[in-house]
Amino acid sequence: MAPVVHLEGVVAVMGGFPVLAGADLHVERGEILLLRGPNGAGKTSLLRLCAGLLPVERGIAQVLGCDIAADRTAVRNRVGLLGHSNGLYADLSVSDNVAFWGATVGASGDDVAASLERMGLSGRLAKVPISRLSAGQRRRTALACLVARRAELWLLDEPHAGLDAAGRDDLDATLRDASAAGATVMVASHELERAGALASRVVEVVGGQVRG
Amino acid sequence: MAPVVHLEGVVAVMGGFPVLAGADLHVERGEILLLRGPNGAGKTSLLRLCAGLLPVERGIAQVLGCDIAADRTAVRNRVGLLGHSNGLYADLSVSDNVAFWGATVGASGDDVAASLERMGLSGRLAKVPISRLSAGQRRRTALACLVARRAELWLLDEPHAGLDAAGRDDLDATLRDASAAGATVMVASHELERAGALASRVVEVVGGQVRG
Amino acid sequence: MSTWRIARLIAAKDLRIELRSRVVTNQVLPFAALVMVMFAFALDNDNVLTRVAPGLVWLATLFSMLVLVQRAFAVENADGALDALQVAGVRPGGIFLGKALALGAQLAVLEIVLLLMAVVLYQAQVAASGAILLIITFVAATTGLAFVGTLYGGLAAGAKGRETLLPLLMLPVVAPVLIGATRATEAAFGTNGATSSEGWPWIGLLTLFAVLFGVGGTLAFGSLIDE
Amino acid sequence: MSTWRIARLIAAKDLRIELRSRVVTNQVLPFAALVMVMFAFALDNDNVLTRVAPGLVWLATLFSMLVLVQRAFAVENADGALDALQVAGVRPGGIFLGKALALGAQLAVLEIVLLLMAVVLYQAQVAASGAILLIITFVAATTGLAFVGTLYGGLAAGAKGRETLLPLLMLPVVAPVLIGATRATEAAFGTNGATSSEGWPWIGLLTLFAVLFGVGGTLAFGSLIDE
Amino acid sequence: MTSAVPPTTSTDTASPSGTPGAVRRPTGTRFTRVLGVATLVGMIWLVVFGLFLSPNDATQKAGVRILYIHVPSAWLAYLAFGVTGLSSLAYMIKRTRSLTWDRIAGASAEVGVLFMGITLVSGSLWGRISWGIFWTWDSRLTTTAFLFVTYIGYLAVRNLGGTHQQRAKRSAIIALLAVLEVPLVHFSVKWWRPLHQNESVAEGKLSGLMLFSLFVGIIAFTLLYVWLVLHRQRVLAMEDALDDQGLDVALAERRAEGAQV
Ligand code: HEM
Ligand SMILES: Nc1ncnc2c1ncn2[C@@H]1O[C@H](COP(=O)(O)OP(=O)(O)OP(=O)(O)O)[C@@H](O)[C@H]1O
Ligand SMILES: Nc1ncnc2c1ncn2[C@@H]1O[C@H](COP(=O)(O)OP(=O)(O)OP(=O)(O)O)[C@@H](O)[C@H]1O
Ligand SMILES: [Mg+2]
Ligand SMILES: [Mg+2]
Repeated sequence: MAPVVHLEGVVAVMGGFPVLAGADLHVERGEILLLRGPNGAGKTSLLRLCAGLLPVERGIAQVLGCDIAADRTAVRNRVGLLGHSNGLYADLSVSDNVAFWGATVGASGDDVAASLERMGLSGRLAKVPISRLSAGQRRRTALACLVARRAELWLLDEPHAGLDAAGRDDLDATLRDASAAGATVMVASHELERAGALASRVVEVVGGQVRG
Repeated sequence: MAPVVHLEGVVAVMGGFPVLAGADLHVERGEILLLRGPNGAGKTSLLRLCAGLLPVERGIAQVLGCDIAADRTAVRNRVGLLGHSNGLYADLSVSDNVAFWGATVGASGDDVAASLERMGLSGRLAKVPISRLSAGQRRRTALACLVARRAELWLLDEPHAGLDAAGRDDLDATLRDASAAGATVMVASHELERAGALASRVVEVVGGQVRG
Repeated sequence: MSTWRIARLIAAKDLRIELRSRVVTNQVLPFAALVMVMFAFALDNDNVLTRVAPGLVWLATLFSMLVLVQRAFAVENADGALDALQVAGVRPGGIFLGKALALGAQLAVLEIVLLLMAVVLYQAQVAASGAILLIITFVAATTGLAFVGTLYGGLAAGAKGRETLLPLLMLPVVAPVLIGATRATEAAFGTNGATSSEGWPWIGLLTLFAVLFGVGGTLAFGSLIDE
Repeated sequence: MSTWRIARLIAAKDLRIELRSRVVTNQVLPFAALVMVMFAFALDNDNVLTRVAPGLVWLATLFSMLVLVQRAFAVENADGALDALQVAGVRPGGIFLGKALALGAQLAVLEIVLLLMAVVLYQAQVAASGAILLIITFVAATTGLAFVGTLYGGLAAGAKGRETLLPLLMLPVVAPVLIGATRATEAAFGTNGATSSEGWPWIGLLTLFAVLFGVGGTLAFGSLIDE
Repeated sequence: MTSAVPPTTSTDTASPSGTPGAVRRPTGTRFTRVLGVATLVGMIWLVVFGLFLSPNDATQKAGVRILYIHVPSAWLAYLAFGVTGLSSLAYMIKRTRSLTWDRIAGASAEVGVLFMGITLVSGSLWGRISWGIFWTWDSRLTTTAFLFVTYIGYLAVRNLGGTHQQRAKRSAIIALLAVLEVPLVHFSVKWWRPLHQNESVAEGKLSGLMLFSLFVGIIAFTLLYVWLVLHRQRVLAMEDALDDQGLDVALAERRAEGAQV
C-alpha cells in the first residue's frame, strides 16, 4: 500500500531562504509521528508543505498518493492542518466558526456538534464570539474545527501549547482515536514528554533536514 | 517591607464579562510564582491587571507599592510583561527591535547585546526581519526585549510555549537569576512539570478567583 | 461541493460577519456620506456641483469600495483563514464568487444611499426616461466593481503592505467603470443636456467589463491568492 | 526619559520601518497621483478643473492621509506593540509627538508631489506674491493634519473594525483644514481672481487648528489609547 | 540530492540560461549585434527624414515633426503590451508552459512602459506647442495615462515575491486583463468627444513624404523594441539563474546549521 507521506530530497524556499534543505521522510498509514527539533529547524514548513501550502522547489514529494511537487492543490481537503494561527473569524461565535469550517468540507451537523462536545465547547462558550475568548479557548475552537473535518492526514503544529490539563487529555484521546480509525497524524511539538508519550515514532528536524 | 503584589477582592471586567471575580493574591519580593488553572480561568487577565493594562473595577490592588486601582499607569515601566502576543515590529530586524524596546526604558547598548546573546540571537538571526522568523524565534526575540528591561516585576504568560529545549533552559536560568537578583516573577503556564520545577510557589486560578 | 454552493456559503459567512460587527452600516456608510459632503465643500464653487454630481457619486463609491475590499480581506487574513480555506480544498472560484457576492450586496446598499444624497445635496434630477437606464447602469457597474474588487483584493491580500498596494492596482482598472458609469448616469440625470439615448452604449462597456472580470476571476483566483 | 527624546525615538522607528517596507514610496505616492488623475477625469467638464484645482490637491491629500494613518497604527497594533509601549511606561505625549512627526514628514513629501501634479495637470499657476503664502499654508496645514491624524489614528487603533472607523472619525474634523487650506491655496494660485491678501486670515485658522490639536493630543493621547 | 530535479519542479529547465553557467555569458549574440547596428542606422534615417527631408505641416509648422516619435512610440507600446499578453497566454497554456514566456512578457512590458512614457512626454510637449497646454483631460490622453499606470502596476505585481512559477502565473493573469485596455485607448477617440487627433494616418491625411518618414520611424522603433526585449529577456533569465545559484549556496549553509547542533 502506498505510504501516506513520501519525501525525497525536498527543498522548499521562502523569501529566498531554504526553509527545507533536502528533507527525506516516509510515513505509513496509522502512524502518530512526532517532529521535534530546535527553533527554526523547519517543522512548521514541513507541515505546511504536506498540506500543499508551501511549493516544492526541488525533490520528490508525495502525500496520500498525490504528487504535490506537480500540483500541490491535489491533496487539499484530504489533509487537516492546525498551524500556529487558528484560522478563526473573530466576529463569529464559536459554533458559527465550527459550523462554517465543517460545512466547507461537507461535514454533517452531528459531526459539528460532536466535535464541539469533544473539545468542551458546548456550554456557554458556544455562543461567544472568538474575539472574547482566552488564548486556550481559541485553540480549543480551532481543534474542534479540525476534528469536524475527519481528515485522512492530520497535521498539528504545537497543538498542546495553550491548552489546559483537561484539554491536553481530550486532544491526545482524539488523536489516538483518529489514528486507531486509520488516519495518520503528524505532530510538531517542543513538549517532548507529553508528545513523546503520544507518538508511535519520533523524528528530529534540524537545519531543514529530517533525521531518523 | 511592602509586598510586591497585594490584591484583595479584585474584580475586573472586559466587554461586560467579569474576567476577574474577586481575586486575592499576595506576592513577596524575590518569589517565582506559578499561576495554573483551566483555560479561561483568568490568568492572562490577572497578569495584564498587574501590568496596569486592565482597569480595576472593584477591590484593593497594589503593585510595587502603587495603588493601581486609583492610577494603573503608576506602576508602568517598573514591570515587564510577556503576553500571548510578542509586541514586535515585523519589518524591523531582531536587533532593531530589541534595541528599540531597550531604548524605551533607557537600557544601555551592552544590556541589549547581552540579552540578545542570552537568547541565542546574536548570530545570523540578529539582522533578519521578524516577518521572516519562525514562531519560536519570535518568542525568543520578545524574551530578549523583556530581559533588556531589567524590570522589578516580571509577568510572563506561557513563556515556555514555542521555545525549544535549549530556549527553555535559557529562560529558566534567566528567571532564576532575575529572582536571585531581587526581582519578582509571576508565570502563567500549563506546562506544570516544567514551570512547577521553576516556581517557588504555585497558586491556582479558577473562575476569575485566586487564593494565595 | 459545487462551486455555487461554496459561493453561497462564503457569502453567507461574510454577510453574517457584517451583521455581527456592523462595520459597513456604522462606519462605511457614514464615511461615504462624509466624502460626498467633503466634495461639496471642496468644490463649492458657483453651481459646479450639479454639473459634476454623477462623477462625484461614482468617485465616492470607489473610495468607499477601497475600504470595503480592504475589510473583506482583512477578515480572511487576520488569523490565517485564507490558508485554512485553501487547505480545506475550497474551490477558489467559489471563494471568488462568494466574496464578490457579499461585496456586491454591500456596494449596492452604499450606492443607493449615495445616489439619494446626490439628489438631495446636489439637486440632481432624474429624467423620467432615465430611470430604467439608471437602474441598469447601477446593476452593471456594481457587478463589475464587485468582481474587480474581489480579484485585486485577493491578489493584494497576500502581499505585505497590502492596505496600500490595493488602491494602486485597483484604481486604474476601475477607471473605465468610473467613466462609463459617470457618462451613463449623466445621461440618466440629463446633466449638461445629455439625453438618455447617449447612455446605452456605456451600458455595453459596463456589462462587457463585468463579464470579463467575472469569468477571469472565477478561473484565475486560485493562482492569485496562493502564496 | 524626556518626552522629546521619546518622540525622536518613536519617529526614528517609524521612519526606519518605512525605509524597510517602502510602503509609502512605492504605493501611497502612486495612489495619491492616481486620485488626482481620477478627480481630473471625473470632473473633466469644460475647465471646471483649474478652478477647483486647490480643492482637489487637498482632497487627494486627505484620502492618501487616511491610508498613511491606517498604516502608521496597523504597525503598532499588528502584534500588540501599543500595549507594550504602555507597559514600558513610555509617555503617551511622547508617542503622540513621535508618530505625528513621522506622519508629518511623510505627508510633506506627499503634498509636494501633489502640488507639482496640480501645476502640471491642472495648469494651476502660482502667483509670485502667493509663493510665501503657499509655503506657510502648507507648513501650517501639514502640522495640523499630522496632529489630527495621529490623535484619531490612536483612538481608532484600539477599537475593532478600525480600518473603517478611522475615516469616519477623521474626515469631519479635518474639514476646517480642508476649507482653510483650499481657500488659502486658491488665494496663492489666484484662482477665481482671489488675491493673496485674502489668504492670510485662513492661515490664522490653520495655525490655531494645529496648535489646538498639538496641545490637546499631547495631553489627551494617554487616555485615548489605553483601553 | 540537489541534482534530483524533476521537470515538474520550478527550477527553470526550459531555458538554456537556467544553468548557473549562463550567468557569465554576455547578453549579446551575433544576431543582436547585427540588430543593434540596424537599429542605429534606422534611428539615423529617422533623424534625417524626420528633421530635414520631411516638409513642415501647413498648420502645425515644424511641430509636426514630433509625430515621427510620438506615433511610433505609441504604436510600439501597443505592440509591446500585445506581446506581453500573448506570451502570458502562452505561459498559461499547459502545453507551452515555460518561464521563458514569462520573462519575454516581463521584458516586453518594461519596454512598453518606456515607450508609453515617450508617448506621454512627446505628446505633452506637442500639446504645449499646438494646444498651448501640456495636458488636458481629453479621453485619449487620460486613457493613455491609465494604461501607463496599469502596466506599472503589472511590474509591481511581478515583484510581489514567491517562487518564479508563482510570479509567472500571477503576473500572466494580470497581463491578460491589462491588455484589454489597449483597444480602450485606441478607440477612445471614437467613443468620447476628444481634442486629440483621431485616425489621421489610417485615413491617409498625411502627405507622401510625411507618411514615409513616419514609416521610417515605425521601422526604427520596431528594431529598437526587438533589440531591447531580447536583451532584457536574457538579463531576466540570468537573474532567475542567479536566484537558483544563490539557493545552492544557501542550501549548503542551511545544512551546516544542522551539523552544528
Ligand atoms: C500627452 C499628450 C498626448 C498623448 C498621451 C497622446 C497619445 C497618443 C496615443 C496613445 C496615440 C496612438 C493612437 C492609436 O493609434 O491608437 C497617439 C496618436 C497620435 N497622436 Fe497623440 N497624444 C498626445 C498628444 C498629441 C498631440 C498634442 C498631437 C497633435 C496635435 C497628437 C497627434 C497624434 C496623431 C496625429 C496621432 C496618430 C493618430 C492615428 O492615426 O491614430 N497627439 N497619441
Ligand atoms: N475581550 C473580552 N471580552 C469578554 N470576555 C473576555 C475577553 N477576553 C477574555 N474574556 C473572558 O475572560 C476569561 C478569562 O480570560 P483569560 O485570557 O484571562 O483566561 P486565561 O486564564 O488566560 O485562559 P488561557 O489559559 O486559555 O490563556 C475567559 O473566560 C474569556 O472568555
Ligand atoms: N517568510 C519567511 N521568509 C524567510 N525565511 C523564513 C520565513 N519564515 C520562516 N523562515 C525561516 O525558515 C526557518 C524554518 O522556519 P519554521 O517556522 O519551519 O521553523 P520551526 O521548526 O517551525 O521553528 P519553531 O519551532 O520556532 O516553530 C527558520 O529559520 C526561519 O528563519
Ligand atoms: Mg513552528
Ligand atoms: Mg491566557
